[in-house]
Amino acid sequence: MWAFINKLRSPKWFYAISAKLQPLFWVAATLLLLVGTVWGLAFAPADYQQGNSFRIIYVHVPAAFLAQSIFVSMAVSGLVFMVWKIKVADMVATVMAPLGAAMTFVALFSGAVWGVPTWGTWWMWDARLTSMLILLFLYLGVIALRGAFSSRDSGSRAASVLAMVGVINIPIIKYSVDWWYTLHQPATFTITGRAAMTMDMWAPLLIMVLGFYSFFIALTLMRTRSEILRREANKRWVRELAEETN
Amino acid sequence: MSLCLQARQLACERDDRWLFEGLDLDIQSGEIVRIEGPNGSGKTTLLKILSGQLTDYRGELYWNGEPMRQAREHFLANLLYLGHAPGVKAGLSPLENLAWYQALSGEKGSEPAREAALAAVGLAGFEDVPAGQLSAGQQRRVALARLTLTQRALWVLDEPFTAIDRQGVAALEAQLVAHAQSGGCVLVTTHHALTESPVLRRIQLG
Amino acid sequence: MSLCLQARQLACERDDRWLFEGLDLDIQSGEIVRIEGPNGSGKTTLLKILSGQLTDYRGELYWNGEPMRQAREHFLANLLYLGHAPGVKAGLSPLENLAWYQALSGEKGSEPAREAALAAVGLAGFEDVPAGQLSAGQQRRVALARLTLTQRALWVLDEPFTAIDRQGVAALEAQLVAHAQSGGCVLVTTHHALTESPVLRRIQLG
Amino acid sequence: MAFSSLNEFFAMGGHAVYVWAAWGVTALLMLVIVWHARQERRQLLNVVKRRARRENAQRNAQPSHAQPLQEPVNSAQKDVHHDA
Amino acid sequence: MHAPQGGLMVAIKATLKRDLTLMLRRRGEVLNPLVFFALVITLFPIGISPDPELLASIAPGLLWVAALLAALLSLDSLFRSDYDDGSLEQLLLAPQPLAALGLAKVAVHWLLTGLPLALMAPLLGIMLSLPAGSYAVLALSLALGTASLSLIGAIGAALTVGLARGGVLLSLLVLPLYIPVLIFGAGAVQAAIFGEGIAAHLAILGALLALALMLAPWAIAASLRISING
Amino acid sequence: MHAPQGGLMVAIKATLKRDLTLMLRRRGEVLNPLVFFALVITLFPIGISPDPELLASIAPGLLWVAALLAALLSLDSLFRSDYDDGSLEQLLLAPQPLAALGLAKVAVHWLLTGLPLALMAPLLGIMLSLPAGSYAVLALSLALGTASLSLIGAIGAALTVGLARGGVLLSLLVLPLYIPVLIFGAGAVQAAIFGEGIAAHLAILGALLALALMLAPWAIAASLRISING
Ligand code: HEM
Ligand SMILES: Nc1ncnc2c1ncn2[C@@H]1O[C@H](COP(=O)(O)OP(=O)(O)OP(=O)(O)O)[C@@H](O)[C@H]1O
Ligand SMILES: Nc1ncnc2c1ncn2[C@@H]1O[C@H](COP(=O)(O)OP(=O)(O)OP(=O)(O)O)[C@@H](O)[C@H]1O
Ligand SMILES: [Mg+2]
Ligand SMILES: [Mg+2]
Repeated sequence: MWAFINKLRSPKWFYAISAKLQPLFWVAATLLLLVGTVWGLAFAPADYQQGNSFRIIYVHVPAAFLAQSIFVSMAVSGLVFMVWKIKVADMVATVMAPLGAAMTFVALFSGAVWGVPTWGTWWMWDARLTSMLILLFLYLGVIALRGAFSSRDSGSRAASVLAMVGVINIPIIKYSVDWWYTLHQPATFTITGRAAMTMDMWAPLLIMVLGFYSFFIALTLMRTRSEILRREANKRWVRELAEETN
Repeated sequence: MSLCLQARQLACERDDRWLFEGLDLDIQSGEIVRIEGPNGSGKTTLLKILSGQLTDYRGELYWNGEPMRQAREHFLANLLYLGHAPGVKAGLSPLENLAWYQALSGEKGSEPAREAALAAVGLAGFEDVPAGQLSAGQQRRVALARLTLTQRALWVLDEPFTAIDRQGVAALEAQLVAHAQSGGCVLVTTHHALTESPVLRRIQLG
Repeated sequence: MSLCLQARQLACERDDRWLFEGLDLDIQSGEIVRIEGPNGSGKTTLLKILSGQLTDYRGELYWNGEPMRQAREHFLANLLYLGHAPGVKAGLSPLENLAWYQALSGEKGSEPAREAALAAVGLAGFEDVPAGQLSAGQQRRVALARLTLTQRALWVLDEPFTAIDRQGVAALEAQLVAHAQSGGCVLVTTHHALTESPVLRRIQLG
Repeated sequence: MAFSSLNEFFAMGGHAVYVWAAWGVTALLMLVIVWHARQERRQLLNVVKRRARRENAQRNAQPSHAQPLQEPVNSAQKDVHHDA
Repeated sequence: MHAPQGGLMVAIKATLKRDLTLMLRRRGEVLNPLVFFALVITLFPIGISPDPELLASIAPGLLWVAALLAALLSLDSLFRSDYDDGSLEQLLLAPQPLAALGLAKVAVHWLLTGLPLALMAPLLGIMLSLPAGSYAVLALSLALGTASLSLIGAIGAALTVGLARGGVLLSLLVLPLYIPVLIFGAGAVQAAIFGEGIAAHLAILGALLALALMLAPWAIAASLRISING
Repeated sequence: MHAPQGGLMVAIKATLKRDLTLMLRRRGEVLNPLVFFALVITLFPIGISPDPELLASIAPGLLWVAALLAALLSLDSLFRSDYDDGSLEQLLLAPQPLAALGLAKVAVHWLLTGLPLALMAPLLGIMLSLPAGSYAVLALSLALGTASLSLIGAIGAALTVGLARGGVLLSLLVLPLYIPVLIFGAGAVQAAIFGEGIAAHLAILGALLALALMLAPWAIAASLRISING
């Protein structure tokens, strides 16, 4: 365990190991997303209530899952960075934030679009929708705070603190929003309270979820490598690497 | 009293440029160490690192032989730092400013002592004027009154002579020498010419 | 070119205390006038009054014989004022800072001229670094580059040597003398010792 | 296959606007993200290479010791940094 | 010896460019008022009630008040950083009419705050179930109105720039002056919802803007001089 | 050579006294959030509609949102002036636990902002025709809630103190974190209006405050250290 942490301290080691892992995840992501897309769009049966608009689920749910997972990963990376001073952890957190915000946006957008045929409105102040919107603001806050510092080190540490404070608050926000909604009116639409899905509908969803996660890992590896290049540009090993690739 | 601040293999990088690298420092009781160098050579940065405000550096710091991490509390109890900004609250009078600084180190202090310290820096008569209405030099003198008032062994002073008039500079210089001779130590940057003294040592940056 | 700034019976009161009273001043082409006095004697206040920033005073100001009210526009076109704060925008690069100052006086200026001015104050290589990331002395040097860049006859400089290193001080002093000798005039406060020169005149406050 | 013809597939049982809008935006965004990541990597590699080449040249010109760099690398970095 | 030069256009252009550069360099700055706007709009349903009908009935007012607050808060920094680093002193000593240079700064502020707020408002209108047919009027009234707000607010910003904590004092000075703009702005949107004519409202907003454009620059210049004297 | 001294109580007391003196010396400062609160509450009837019934139904939410915004805006200056004049550096270098000194500053902020807001809210409630019987709950929920708001907000203030234009960024950072407090605070008032039990709401507000009291001081101290670092 300690040996592993010590290895993580070295961006060079991460650069090398991620070079091997990255293609694996890109292949997995491409395959899963392709299969999931074809299956979900063309082969899964239409929903007996919602008809074909139901196919939005295959982008909506994976994006919503990812949006939440990424914030937690970001906070964990921030903690690792603050406690063990592992720079790679901070680089990972840096590159994850925009992807997390993008996934939150996708979940919001696809949900809003889906709302029109099912609920007859783009938006309603439902508990889950509201907490997703707040998650988007938390992401924007972390990104803006990091960018606002002129010293990279300070920006990193500030963003880590904010991500950790935010992640403590996410369950509180979720809980309070649930409570608030049920306070005022009974749940008109519950997202979960529907008949269990058939296998035909469920399998492509699982595949899409796995595909999104692979995509997330692959992209994070790739952009972390870029971030390493950016931050270590004047290290000897980077220069040697540049000369090799010449 | 005897104390010592050591730095080993200190290095600091800004904008892909090493301000200093492999710097070894030993600062002992009885010394005035003057950091020299042209503008932008990293004097302020070095002082901030040594006083524990910047953490973005490489190398090790030791206080009386202990690593700084463990000795930090003890180190802070002995440190008096004056930076580019004087740390004088514009809305408070010089007396109130000093009272807060004394309390920060856990002492209550006494009003006459504070008045005496202000008189010593030439601010007699300005004790109760809001500091914001003092001139640039007078504001810095309020900060300098802390040197007389609080008993700290290690003084870290970044350009303490800024905006101080000629008599003030001479008096302050004498105070630094006296502090060193009574066993304290002083770390100072300034572009003023200081008079030679056996306790003065120079370190060149840049 | 020949110009003259006159003050007649200037008086300024702060906190029931006269900083100066009945002050008569004549500043002519070819002169460096140094305002002297201990901290809090009113040097900054005098410079601000003379450059038209403070209006809370008694007495009269004349520019080339005309009362200042009427001559203000012409006066401003010939004035270069540098105060305690350098007026350098932290978010802009030194080049961009200078470009704005040039444009303020209605000239477009040219990039090579600005680069040359920066090089002259020792900032070659820092042209594109955000000014906020420069050291205290380097930021003041950006402001001082305006002396080379903009052609103004009357320089009013409040402690221009603050934070400037030794070589910098010598160069700046030479520049002031050169400006006076070529027919400009300089009004300056500083606690630094200036080398004697036939063009240097002193005015004592406080 | 849930659709009997291509037209039917595109029509999505009357919900075409919604389904294709949601999927389209998602796909577009993911493609842009990938494109940006590749672009970023290529640009950074270029910067590193250019810098190495320049330093080599300098080292050859004055073998004593390499000059500290004050290069536009910084601003280029900043620009890339805040995208996305 | 220099005679006063023309070159006013050069100075104005350079000031516009400088302020735009400064704001755009920190991309966050431009987004901040927008995000604040969105956040405040989110607070209302949470604090009041998520009921779409109730929200729709109060949406025009909420949107206008929130946009007004967003514009107001961004004002504090209009002259402050210039004051802190001494650039404002230099601006005042420039041989150019101060009113014109001040106007250039206000123009940049509106371009990067008021206009984006106006463009974003319809989106938030959807979230508050604002009735259809009033979206264009919402954006238009905000675009016109925020220009007046920037001009009036800049007077307050200039007056408070020398004070340590201008923020809340600024609100106090400026909010009462904002009320006419708010009345006709929110009124325009409500008129559009009820299908009444909106021309009168928009005409009055335009007249307010014209008045502000004529008078505010002089007030701004005078206030800046007072603050520097300070 | 000095060993670290105790005297923490001396330092805390002196910090409390200093901050109180500073705030009270400019009497305006203490009034500013109150006036902002009152002004925002006046804007709503103007922007929305003067109908008392409509206003009464949205009053708890409006009052809570406006108080929250007033508290938020006053936060920006919590550490800023200390940062600007170098006192913050000195606070960090004091041989005392920074978390405790930070907490003292937050306490003063609440005492001079949150508490007066809570006391003033019932008055504004009358203007919005808030139903009788909920006034005490309004004040109590605000007093409890604003304490959490001050603590959470201070983290944001500490994070942004070194940045040129912290103001709006600060809102972005802390408003999302304020939402639970808003929900339970406004909820308590609404429950009181509908005659439901309010104990649960107030208990949760108390729990949030306890959590904030435990965690926020450390986060504030860490954030201040980061900000000083540049
Ligand atoms: C802007 C609007 C919407 C947002 C922000 C949103 C948000 C979310 C979130 C955050 C999740 C993940 C929940 C979890 O992690 O357990 C989710 C899941 C889901 N959403 Fe949405 N949603 C929106 C609209 C809709 C609409 C209109 C529908 C269809 C009627 C829908 C159907 C679903 C379903 C079926 C799931 C998966 C079930 C589950 O895992 O609980 N959503 N949504
Ligand atoms: N805004 C103000 N309000 C009231 N009094 C002031 C104000 N500014 C300065 N003073 C007073 O005026 C006197 C002169 O101040 P000034 O800044 O002109 O001094 P100075 O000669 O420039 O000093 P230094 O050498 O320290 O810069 C000081 O004693 C100060 O108390
Ligand atoms: N926050 C910062 N971010 C990036 N670079 C910085 C920062 N602060 C300082 N620097 C750089 O570090 C170098 C040294 O700055 P420092 O302030 O230590 O110089 P100094 O020796 O104190 O100079 P002076 O004599 O002008 O006070 C400068 O060249 C500056 O560009
Ligand atoms: Mg320095
Ligand atoms: Mg002065």
